[in-house]
Amino acid sequence: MKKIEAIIRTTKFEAVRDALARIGVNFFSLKDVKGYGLQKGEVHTYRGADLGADYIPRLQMDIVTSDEKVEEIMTTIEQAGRTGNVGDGKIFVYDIERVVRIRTGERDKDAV
Amino acid sequence: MKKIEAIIRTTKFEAVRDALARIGVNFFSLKDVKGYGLQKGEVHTYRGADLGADYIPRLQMDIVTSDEKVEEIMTTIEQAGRTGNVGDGKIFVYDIERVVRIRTGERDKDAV
Amino acid sequence: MKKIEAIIRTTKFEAVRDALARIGVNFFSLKDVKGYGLQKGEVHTYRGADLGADYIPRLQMDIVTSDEKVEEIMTTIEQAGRTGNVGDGKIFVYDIERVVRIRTGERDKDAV
Amino acid sequence: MNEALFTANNLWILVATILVFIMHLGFASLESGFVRRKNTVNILFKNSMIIAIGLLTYFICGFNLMYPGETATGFFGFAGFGLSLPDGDAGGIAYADGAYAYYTDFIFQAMFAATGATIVSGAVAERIKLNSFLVFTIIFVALIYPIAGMWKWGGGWLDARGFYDFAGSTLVHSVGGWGALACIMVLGPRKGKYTSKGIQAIPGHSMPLATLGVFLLWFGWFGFNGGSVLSADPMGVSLVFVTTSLAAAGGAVGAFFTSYAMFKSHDLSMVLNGILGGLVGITAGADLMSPMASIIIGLIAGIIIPLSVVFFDRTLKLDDPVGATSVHLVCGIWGTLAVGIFGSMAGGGQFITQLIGVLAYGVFTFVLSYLLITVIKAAMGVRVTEEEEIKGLDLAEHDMEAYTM
Amino acid sequence: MNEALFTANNLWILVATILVFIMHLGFASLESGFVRRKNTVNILFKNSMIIAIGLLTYFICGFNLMYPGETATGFFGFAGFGLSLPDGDAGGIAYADGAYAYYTDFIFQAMFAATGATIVSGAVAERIKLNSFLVFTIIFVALIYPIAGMWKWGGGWLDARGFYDFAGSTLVHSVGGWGALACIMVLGPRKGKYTSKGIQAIPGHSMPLATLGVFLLWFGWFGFNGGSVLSADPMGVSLVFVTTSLAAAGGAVGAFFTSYAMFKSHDLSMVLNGILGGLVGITAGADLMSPMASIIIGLIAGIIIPLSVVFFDRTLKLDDPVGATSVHLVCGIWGTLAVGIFGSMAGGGQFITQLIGVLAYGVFTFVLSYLLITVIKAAMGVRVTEEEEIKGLDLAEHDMEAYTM
Amino acid sequence: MNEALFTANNLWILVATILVFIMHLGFASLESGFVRRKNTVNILFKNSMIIAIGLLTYFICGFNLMYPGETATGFFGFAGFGLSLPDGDAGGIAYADGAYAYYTDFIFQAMFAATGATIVSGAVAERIKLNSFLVFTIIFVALIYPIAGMWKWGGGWLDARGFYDFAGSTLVHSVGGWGALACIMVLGPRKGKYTSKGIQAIPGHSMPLATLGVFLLWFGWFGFNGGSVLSADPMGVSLVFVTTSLAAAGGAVGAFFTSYAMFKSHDLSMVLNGILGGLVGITAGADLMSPMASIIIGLIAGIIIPLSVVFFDRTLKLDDPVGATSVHLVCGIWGTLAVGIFGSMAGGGQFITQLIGVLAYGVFTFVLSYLLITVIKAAMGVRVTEEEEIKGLDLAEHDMEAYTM
Ligand SMILES: Nc1ncnc2c1ncn2[C@@H]1O[C@H](COP(=O)(O)OP(=O)(O)O)[C@@H](O)[C@H]1O
Ligand SMILES: Nc1ncnc2c1ncn2[C@@H]1O[C@H](COP(=O)(O)OP(=O)(O)O)[C@@H](O)[C@H]1O
Ligand SMILES: Nc1ncnc2c1ncn2[C@@H]1O[C@H](COP(=O)(O)OP(=O)(O)O)[C@@H](O)[C@H]1O
Repeated sequence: MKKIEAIIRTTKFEAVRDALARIGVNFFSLKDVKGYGLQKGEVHTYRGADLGADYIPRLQMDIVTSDEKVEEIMTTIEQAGRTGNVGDGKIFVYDIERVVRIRTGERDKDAV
Repeated sequence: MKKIEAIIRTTKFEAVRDALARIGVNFFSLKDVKGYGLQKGEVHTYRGADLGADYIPRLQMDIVTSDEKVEEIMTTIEQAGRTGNVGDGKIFVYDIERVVRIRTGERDKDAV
Repeated sequence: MKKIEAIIRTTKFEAVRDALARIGVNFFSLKDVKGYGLQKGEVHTYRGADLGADYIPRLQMDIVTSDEKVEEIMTTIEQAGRTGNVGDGKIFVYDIERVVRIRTGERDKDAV
Repeated sequence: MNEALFTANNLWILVATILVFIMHLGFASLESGFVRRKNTVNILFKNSMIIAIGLLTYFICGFNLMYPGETATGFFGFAGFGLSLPDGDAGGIAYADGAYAYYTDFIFQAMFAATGATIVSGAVAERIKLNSFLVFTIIFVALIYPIAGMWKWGGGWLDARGFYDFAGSTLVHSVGGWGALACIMVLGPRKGKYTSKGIQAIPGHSMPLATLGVFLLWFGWFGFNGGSVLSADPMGVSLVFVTTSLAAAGGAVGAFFTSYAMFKSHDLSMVLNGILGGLVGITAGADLMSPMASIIIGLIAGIIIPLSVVFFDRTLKLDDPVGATSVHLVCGIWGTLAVGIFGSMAGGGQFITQLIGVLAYGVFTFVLSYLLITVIKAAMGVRVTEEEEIKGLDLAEHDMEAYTM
Repeated sequence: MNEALFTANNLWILVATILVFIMHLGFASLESGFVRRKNTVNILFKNSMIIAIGLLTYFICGFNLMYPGETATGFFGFAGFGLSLPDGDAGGIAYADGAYAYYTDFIFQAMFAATGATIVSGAVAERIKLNSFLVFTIIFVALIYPIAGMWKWGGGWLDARGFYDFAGSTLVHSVGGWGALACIMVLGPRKGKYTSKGIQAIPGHSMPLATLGVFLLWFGWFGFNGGSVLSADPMGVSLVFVTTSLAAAGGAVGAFFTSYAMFKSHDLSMVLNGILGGLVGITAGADLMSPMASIIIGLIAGIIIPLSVVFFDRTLKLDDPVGATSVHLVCGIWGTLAVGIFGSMAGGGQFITQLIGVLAYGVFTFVLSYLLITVIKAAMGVRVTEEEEIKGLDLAEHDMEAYTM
Repeated sequence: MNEALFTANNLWILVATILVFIMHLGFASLESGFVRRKNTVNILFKNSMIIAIGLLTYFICGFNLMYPGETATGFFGFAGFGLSLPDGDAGGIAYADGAYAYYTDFIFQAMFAATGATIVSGAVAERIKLNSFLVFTIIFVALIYPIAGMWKWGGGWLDARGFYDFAGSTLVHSVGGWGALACIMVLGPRKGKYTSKGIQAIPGHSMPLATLGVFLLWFGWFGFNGGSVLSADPMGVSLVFVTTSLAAAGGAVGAFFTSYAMFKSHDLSMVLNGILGGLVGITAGADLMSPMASIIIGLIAGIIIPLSVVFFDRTLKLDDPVGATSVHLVCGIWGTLAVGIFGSMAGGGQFITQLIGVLAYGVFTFVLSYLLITVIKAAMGVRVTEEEEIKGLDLAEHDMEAYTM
């Protein structure tokens, strides 16, 4: 089993969620993250002085899936989440050793 | 060493925390996550219209531990976190390669 | 490729960020976490009763990097993030199997 | 008429002016509580400008359009730009038979004027372009409101016909409500309100702000209705205080039961709207009603509120984030008609006259507002872009956020 | 008595009415600031209903129970349901010797009435069932408050005995405080307050709201005390303004030093409670005190506050989220007794009389409130379920949240 | 002078007192909205203490320093500690020729006094030590403000010279502004404001609070300016209401256009400051101006605001989180000079006199405040530690947070 961690634009969340649903991926966890990188956040003006964030607010989706689905999910997120501008984010894949579904106690493959 | 990532119900947090303390697990990190899955969030009514969240607020506990303790921790979380209803959450286990305790610089096993 | 997960003090964030920038690490994701451990949060008094948090607010930095940079990054965080008092936090290192840059579709090494 | 009585009378109208002024804070709070966090600065900004625009346009032309004095015909009159204080006692004790001075009259009426535009502000929230809204407001308070108001309060044709509207159920609230209705028809609903998945609730971001707003509006209403006695006459003002308060209480109770019956929960926003509905409802006849009649009028207004909100939302699919159409338009009509049903003027003939007034104001205000907002749409657009709407008007129009950490 | 003086007098009582009205917003803000975020809508909802219930029940029977006129005996009287405006001047200039009109009297007293129940509302916050609270409120303001009030203000036995309570340290504040005490004894503490790990603080969710509430209460107190002069008499009202303000200032300073000495930090909530304690303390004798005496009364009230809060919390283990028992009950008793110690009525005999009054009100109100809430508990329950308490009353009772993102 | 007129006149000054009181809530809200979340409790705490300190010190010595009566020389006088009510009618109808009673005079002036210190409070926010600030406040309101005030309102040398300041553009606002300027010069900017990366904006944490504050200030200003007529004279008070309102409206419009031209966005905080600037600007001559002149004075004040804010921030590098120096000092000077340019006293000679007054108050207040804060700095420190500043004053000084979840 693998865990896919995708850091995406907040504005692309709905597109990615819907694209994943179309390929049957309905389970994931979502977190707010602050993305630091070369691209800075927007600069605002308040009372004549500049106010810049050095990060961009982003969303991290965690999706645990069986090995065979990884490629499809990655491609789906890539396509749905892309704008082509700096700041589109990244996808990371990890190996997962074990999974448990708390409700039933099912383990590993059955639990995904 | 392993990292255990448990997605649990917010209402079960205290039970799980106390159960872990009883088996000597006192260190973990806690994050707020939004759980997307087949079970939707509660539907509320506001001014006569429906207001449904498509996610459930959940907590993610990250516990890094030595290989031998993994099974015990998993069972503990499972038991303390179970309600038997859809939405109880999941536990994932990862391999961790290295650990450092920042305060002392201790590494790996000593640092857990 | 590796993922470095560092749990640090909120007050040390700027020091760590700047130290990382000096060794050329500018990309990371930041999350708020609640750190549970033996060290409790500060105790406050409100209307004559005690108010203690059983956690400490902390920051988690996620840095994905190539294998060779891991050691340097770890040492940098360790040095910049250390106060020597209980509660300095920890660094964990995971293996990452795959990486994608959403914007370009570049994969793995090219995408880090 | 002695000087002391003149001083006491005039003092009351000045105090009432202050109370009506603070209704603008009430509107600002209520409306910002009922919108999303990302559009809060925008609402606050609009309400800060509305009161400024209202006062200035009323100074420039509004006052003399609404009270044209000898230049009045049945439908229109204009006594000239700016103010002109009558000399000596004619601007003081003799101006209104010892009830108030000339400048008191102006400032009290000016505070009223801006409330009409504020009503519109809530209904169009979260999607209208700031500049387009401001242009609408200027014309609405400078021209539409005072010209319409003149028909009754300025001694025009409806006054001659016996139409009665004590403090403005129709002249202020319905007029504002018709303007709001025209605008939301042209604007369309907020993105995400009517979707393929059904009608979505978009909850307001702060119930404390909304509650603060309603209490401040009630507070101000003592001046709105009480000041409309146009003197400090103890019998008159004390009766108006009683009827106004009891109607508000009745509105709360009516909305409490009706909304619970409809939604099986105690929706605070409905009780708040119910209080306002009761207040709007009593406004046309606050000086004519017995305490018991005022409770009934308020109760019915309170019952109307949830029904009307759902009707606009589900049946008409008109998106009104704060319920301005239900509170001000529907309860304003109800209150105006209630003058023909309850109280010392009740009677079939009066009811017909009230109905004529309601219709006349409805047609005039709605048509002109609809034209105005349509012209503005063509000339400069009325809606922010979809992207701006998602981002929120605070960042899009004001480059700032209402709250920071 | 001339018409102008009547008009000025009556105008002041009407303005005071508006000021007492806004105290309800003060209570709503203060209480919601002092509870957790998840119970905010509930507090706002309760306070919106209390004012409505207070006005309506006072109209139905409260006014005529409290001021039964000729039907009064020492302990009870009832002049009939509803209001009956005396004919002609008897309801106007002749009603109170030119001080205020009949309807003015009613509406001013009605605004007072609802404050008693509001005091209870804060103490029982975060755990009481909404409907049970509303039933308690109805009976409390419709019956307990006016019957008790009649003993003094309605010309009953305590009035005859020389008991003095100018504006209600006892009749309003202690009465509300006794009701609160009875309720929190029956209700029990909030879950998580007294745990095996010790006494836990449960901090309020918004200090700006709490501060807003206290300033609004002080603002309203100018009407509460100033209006209780029952005319616009310049000497009387101006003295009351001075004593009221200085006592509030004294309360702030007393609480500032005492709470710092006790807790080694500047707890804003204590200074806010201290201001209120000073206001409650001066209320019984606001017309009797010199400026200096009023500062001392306020200072002592301010010193009492942190001591009393800690006493209720730690010693009695009675959980009162907003400190209503300390502010209204304890400082209400203090203020009533202070009439026997300071000011123009001070003296041993008066002190005894004041004590008798304090005890009489204590026994009557506490026993009846205790019975009432116990009966309600048996009949319909008083506490939400543990699950609802954890979830918060906003979602449990109102299906909504106070704030959204 | 008859009793009824005395009662009406006195009533107005009492109502104005209440209105000036609520300005303290206005300041508390405005300032807390303009600071960061972590310093909110601190601002609320300071404002709660300022009003208490202001009232008490004005009772102890302020009133008799500012209005020393027969003991006055041109620059200083003192009629003794505490208050001494003149006997009989001399403290009542005869005290001010039937305009107000002795205690009314005191309490109205006492409410004014505390506003000066409140102005300072906002400018020094987010970094000053609580106790140091309180010591500054005590001396500022007990001595500096009343001694300076005496020069004009107490019949001192500037009054004799024909200087005019109707309600305090200089005596209250500039005096407070000079104190603020001295303090921020000694204190230095907030950490993170002027960095190697340039001048950083530090946005306020709550625009709803800030807006609430400005509306409450405007509300209170009806009492501040209107009460300064020092009777309920219908012509006088109604004119002041008109000029005050129109100047505020002008300020909003002036700031709207200027800030948009400068920043290309609609900065709400600038419009809010613009309204206040207009109000401060009209205060010196609110009884002298025509409606049109008051609009112009307000407009210019509104234009000044963004220019001045940027000037202090960028050019002088003086860090003032709420814009107190621009609003109170700069617009206070503008309003004082405007008396020589517009209205019934305009003229070259008057302009010079106004300038002399502005300079005299500037030198006196600035120098004394600078000395005072410097002495406090040496004696007890003025700034919290860097660590406390980062953590926030709420946790550092009050061990509590303004908001919890
Ligand atoms: N090496 C990394 N480690 C952790 N997070 C990263 C890394 N690189 C990028 N990210 C995350 O992804 C976000 C988007 O990356 P960015 O480089 O700005 O986009 P792009 O790939 O389009 O240039 C960053 O803000 C950060 O949150
Ligand atoms: N494959 C997955 N990947 C990531 N997170 C998951 C996955 N499956 C479940 N989760 C997380 O666990 C939560 C609970 O899962 P759910 O399926 O609702 O419970 P149950 O297992 O009782 O049916 C989800 O809301 C989501 O946050
Ligand atoms: N085994 C662990 N698993 C997960 N998180 C941990 C673990 N140990 C420590 N942490 C995180 O690191 C934080 C700091 O650890 P702590 O033990 O308090 O510091 P120190 O290592 O200096 O004693 C904890 O609050 C927790 O968030």
